[in-house]
Amino acid sequence: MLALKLAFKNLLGAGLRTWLNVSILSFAFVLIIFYNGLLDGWNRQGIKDTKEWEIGEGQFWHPEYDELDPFTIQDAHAPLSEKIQKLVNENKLTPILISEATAYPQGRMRSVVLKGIDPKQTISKIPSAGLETTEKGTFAIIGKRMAEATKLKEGDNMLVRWRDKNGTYDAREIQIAAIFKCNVPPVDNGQIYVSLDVLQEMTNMPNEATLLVTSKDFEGGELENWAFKDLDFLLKDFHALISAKKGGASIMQIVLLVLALLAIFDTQVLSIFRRQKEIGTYIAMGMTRFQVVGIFTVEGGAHSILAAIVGAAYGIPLFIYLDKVGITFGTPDMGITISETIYPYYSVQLIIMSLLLVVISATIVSYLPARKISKMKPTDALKGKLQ
Amino acid sequence: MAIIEINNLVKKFPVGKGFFTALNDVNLTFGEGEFTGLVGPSGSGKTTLLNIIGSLDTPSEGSAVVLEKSIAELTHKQSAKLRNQHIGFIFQTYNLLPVYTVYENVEFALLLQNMNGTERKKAVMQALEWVGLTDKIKSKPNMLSGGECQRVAIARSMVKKPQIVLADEPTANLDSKNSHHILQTMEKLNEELKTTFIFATHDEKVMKYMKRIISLKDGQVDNDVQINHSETSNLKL
Amino acid sequence: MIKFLFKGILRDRSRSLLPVIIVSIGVLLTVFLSGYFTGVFGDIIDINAKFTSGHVKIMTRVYAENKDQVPNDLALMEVGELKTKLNLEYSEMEWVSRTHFGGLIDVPDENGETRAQGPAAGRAVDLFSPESQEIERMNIGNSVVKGVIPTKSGEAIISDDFAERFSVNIGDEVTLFGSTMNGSMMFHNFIVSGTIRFGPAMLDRGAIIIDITDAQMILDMEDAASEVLGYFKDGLYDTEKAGLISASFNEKYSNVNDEFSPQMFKLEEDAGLDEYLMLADSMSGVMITFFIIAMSIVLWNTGLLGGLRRYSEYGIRLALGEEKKHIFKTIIYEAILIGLLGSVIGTILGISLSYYVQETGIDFSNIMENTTMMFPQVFRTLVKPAHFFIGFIPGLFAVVLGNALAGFAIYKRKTAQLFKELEV
Amino acid sequence: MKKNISILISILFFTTIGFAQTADEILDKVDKNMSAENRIIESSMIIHGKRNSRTMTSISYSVGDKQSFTEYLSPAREAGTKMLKLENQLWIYSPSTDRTIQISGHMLRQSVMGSDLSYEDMMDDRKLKDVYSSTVIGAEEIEGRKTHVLELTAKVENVSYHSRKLWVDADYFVPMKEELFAKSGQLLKQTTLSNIKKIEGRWFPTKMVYKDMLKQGDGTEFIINDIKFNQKIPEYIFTKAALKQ
Repeated sequence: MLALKLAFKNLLGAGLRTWLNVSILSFAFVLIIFYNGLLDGWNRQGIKDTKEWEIGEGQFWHPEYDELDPFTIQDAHAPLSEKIQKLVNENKLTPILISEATAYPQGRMRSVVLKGIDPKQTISKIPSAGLETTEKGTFAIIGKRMAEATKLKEGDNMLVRWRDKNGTYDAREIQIAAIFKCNVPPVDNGQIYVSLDVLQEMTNMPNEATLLVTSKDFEGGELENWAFKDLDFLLKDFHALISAKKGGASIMQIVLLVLALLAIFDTQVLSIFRRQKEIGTYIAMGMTRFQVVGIFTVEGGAHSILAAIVGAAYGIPLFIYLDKVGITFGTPDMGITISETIYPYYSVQLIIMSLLLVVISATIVSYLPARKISKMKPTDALKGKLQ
Repeated sequence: MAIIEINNLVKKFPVGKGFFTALNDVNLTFGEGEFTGLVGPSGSGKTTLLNIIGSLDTPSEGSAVVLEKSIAELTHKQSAKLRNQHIGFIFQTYNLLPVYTVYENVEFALLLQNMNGTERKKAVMQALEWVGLTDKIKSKPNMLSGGECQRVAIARSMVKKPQIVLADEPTANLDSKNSHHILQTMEKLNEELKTTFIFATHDEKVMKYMKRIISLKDGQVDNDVQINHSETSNLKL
Repeated sequence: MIKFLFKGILRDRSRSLLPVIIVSIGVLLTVFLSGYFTGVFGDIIDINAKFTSGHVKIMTRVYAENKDQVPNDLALMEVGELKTKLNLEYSEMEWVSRTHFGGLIDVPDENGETRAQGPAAGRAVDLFSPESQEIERMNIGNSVVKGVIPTKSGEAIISDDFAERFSVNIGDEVTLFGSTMNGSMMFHNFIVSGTIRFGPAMLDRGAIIIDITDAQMILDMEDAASEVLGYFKDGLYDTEKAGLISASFNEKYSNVNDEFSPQMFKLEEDAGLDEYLMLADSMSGVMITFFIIAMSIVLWNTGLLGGLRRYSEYGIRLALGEEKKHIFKTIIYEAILIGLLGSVIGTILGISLSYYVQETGIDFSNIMENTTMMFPQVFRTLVKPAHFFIGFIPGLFAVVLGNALAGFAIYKRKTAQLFKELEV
Repeated sequence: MKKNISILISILFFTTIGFAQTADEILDKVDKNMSAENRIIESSMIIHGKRNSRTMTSISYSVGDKQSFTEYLSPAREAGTKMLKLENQLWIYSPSTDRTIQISGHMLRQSVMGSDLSYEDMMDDRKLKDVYSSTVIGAEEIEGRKTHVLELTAKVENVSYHSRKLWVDADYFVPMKEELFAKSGQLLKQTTLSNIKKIEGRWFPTKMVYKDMLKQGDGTEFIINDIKFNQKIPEYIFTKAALKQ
């Protein structure tokens, strides 16, 4: 406690130099938290969006289904059992039927995936309600990316050819009822959504589905003949991306920290050089060298505490502001789930970890030059003779 | 009873490839309540002797026993404890801690002893009373004159009521009026508290106050005289 | 005078070495981090460029329209001539051809009959030419899981997932079955020289990589390629230059009425990354600016400290009759020397480190759990010309500024006071 | 190639000469013309690509509608490639790799060598009569020849094309044109048959043009250079071992 008190006295006594160091360190501190917060925010939003749009609280797949292998789609469908139907009616599951198809927008040819979705479902954010219509014809909704890729507008027609359960070709004009905007590329790219019963009729697969999306109300449990894919599985690539981004961020953090620590180190070296007499005096007054090293170490390390305070002073308002307005990234189509606007998320854990990181490293870097003190001869120190 | 016993003390410093002998076969004894000056020209070994007595340095040969402790055999911790509890230092350049107030500078010595708050406050105020600086407790060293700084330094060294105070050229940076003031303060404390004062000085003004003067020359004791001028000093008080 | 000061700096290590080291480190960090930011924010762009879109990409007009079908019958022809022209007219870029192909990878049993089979998503790139940078560019080397990259005709590297799933071992022979550019049936046996995992499951599914010469042979694509990609020789994407080049190329060689005429696309047109590109540019710009400011403060501080620590020396010099103004001048000169020295050393080290990391990347795959993403697993810097001088801002200017501020203190103090400090 | 042949065969099988007016009778007559116990056909297939056209020649042996074996003769790239179809399995052998590859599952739906036919088209060898119920819906004139127009609608489930329209030459009882439709009625493919010749007492179209109507291009031509019926074809030819010979 004494050492800490002395440290702050000394630091504040040093004036400008201290504040320079503190400002750099606080900058590193705020930036580290900000960047990680940004990634956490992205992560949370990405997961939230993916869950809301695509995967719910996990999906049940037909055992044959493999989302990466379009060839499996042909065989991956099964009728909904009574139990499942009941869960669907309770809004705990929503079935999706998938069929491969070829679309001929503007005379070109393009492989697409037809997805049948219940217009009444509320589990996915896909605006399936737009498929509910009394008009004659087959209506579909597509995402913005798909619309751009196929140059289709609302109201446009497109010929789609597919094969039904038995492999019989069928083709018809499908009208785009609506175009939706979604942050989750797999929900958009190459996907055409039609009403579930329409696709069931088109493919001659009454009451069948390829996968079932669970809602928050789903209590868990197995469904016979369906394979449950949990969130970890479904979000694997996304998690990997985020953890990779964090890896990338760690370099930045290290460099920023090194920068700030460089300033502290430099200050320490000089203050030990300039304050030899003070060191001698401490010893003359009966402090052990170890105690003196301690004072200087704590003094250097205390930069980090001041930095945390200063950082908090401008960081907290900044973070609150950013949390309100978010950070807009435009709408990059990177094949990655990323919101147009990311709201950074600062967890207590993140803040504590960053604080610890900064404090511990600042203390270590302060200790290094302070070790020199223990080798000083007090008589020389008193004279200020050391070089 | 002797509180400092120095026998055949030799101190050598490496210089280039050889040695410089700062102290050569010094034999001295100091008793309780002494008010002694070490005099001699620059380089005669005064500061070295003080440093050894203060356990800031160690003998090359011979022994220095301070308060029954052999300086040569003390660990860092023990010597720190010795200084902290029993020895006060006063320096030519005061060596006050610049970022602390007068009060804090004095208090510092007691903080190291873990003295409790009320006692500490009492002791600090008392020490500042001794040196007549109770009105400046909130000042920082850079707001004080040289004499005032040195008085803070005296208060700092005395606040823990040490048995020995070692003063290295305490008046070298002071004008004559301030020098006298300082010396009178120390003389008074010497008498009241029976603290042993050892000065290293070549200041004539200081010598006038000394009760014993030891002359050093080339690291050896040249002369060691007891002086009785109590009348004059009493007059000056 | 400078020579005299220089001697002083060199001889008095405590005064020169530490500041120079600190300035060097500071400059190094500045240069490195600038490169790093450019690299990290550009990673998606960069990966896209390297893997798919090039900095610019030439396809036939009709191939471009149908590119998701991998329609090799619509591939570019007379690629040799095209590349010769490109090398001549757009020599600032390196031109490489690549071919994509589909088909089946068929794994035989001991009778040479189908044991297992899966769809192939093939890429043919220049693996064999000694001057080819494709392996590097596509990060093939680092993505190899088992075995090695093909070194001779008839070897292929296949998806590790595929190999695992169908227990294909290194050295096994698999048959690639597909169709040639002309639509003929194509069969070719390849020795599996290694297995690869890029990361994203989409990329790895059915991946097979062969040399472009093998592809030309087996796909009947002599002098033809799906696409010709252009990469700026310095490795850095410059959207303006790419725009100019593609405009000029299309003006000359592309014909709206000839669907087989080549058409050049710049990166963001091909990859749909316009907005991200802008974003990445501004993000890295902001980060670098912040960082330079921070580094300047640090080094300014260093300069300030360097000046402060020499008060007693100034005292002596004043005593010797040197003028304050002259002392101040020498402080500045020394600062310039130290700043220059530190900046040069730091820049050299920083650029070297950046180049090293640009070439090899910092591989996080070992310390990150769950890493399956190809790109951010290995972090790279990107060295741009600006990085050669960027370090001088904190390294030179900030150091001089700090020293100057410290030097002003000399004016503030009375000669006598400085003098006193010298008798310590 | 083989699939082309299969399609061809399937069409051929079901067209026989006859004078009856009912659809079944017409189909029977068509069958008599087109199908045989066994057959050896030498043919050329011309695939019109976007850029160029390619001709492949092959010889194919078939017995009944379950077994067929095709060897490609040219161009050089394809020469020696053999294809064996047994029931609904298909193998391709390539001499350059000495490998026998089974074509299965989803691969069967892929277009064969850029042609307008899929492997599956080639594979489907069921008789039209077994799969479709037919009605005569009229008479039309095509290139100056009178034809019966038949509409065929699938009566079983696992067919690729829900319905077909068949134009049968009223004199020769050989199909001249066929259209394949999706369930919705969308036209998907079209076949035209011509160059009808009399071979071993039957009328037989020696040129067929297949066209995927949703795809751009000029379609795929299939020309019979030589056809022999009722030949002795050794059994071993329809084994996987024969592929390697």
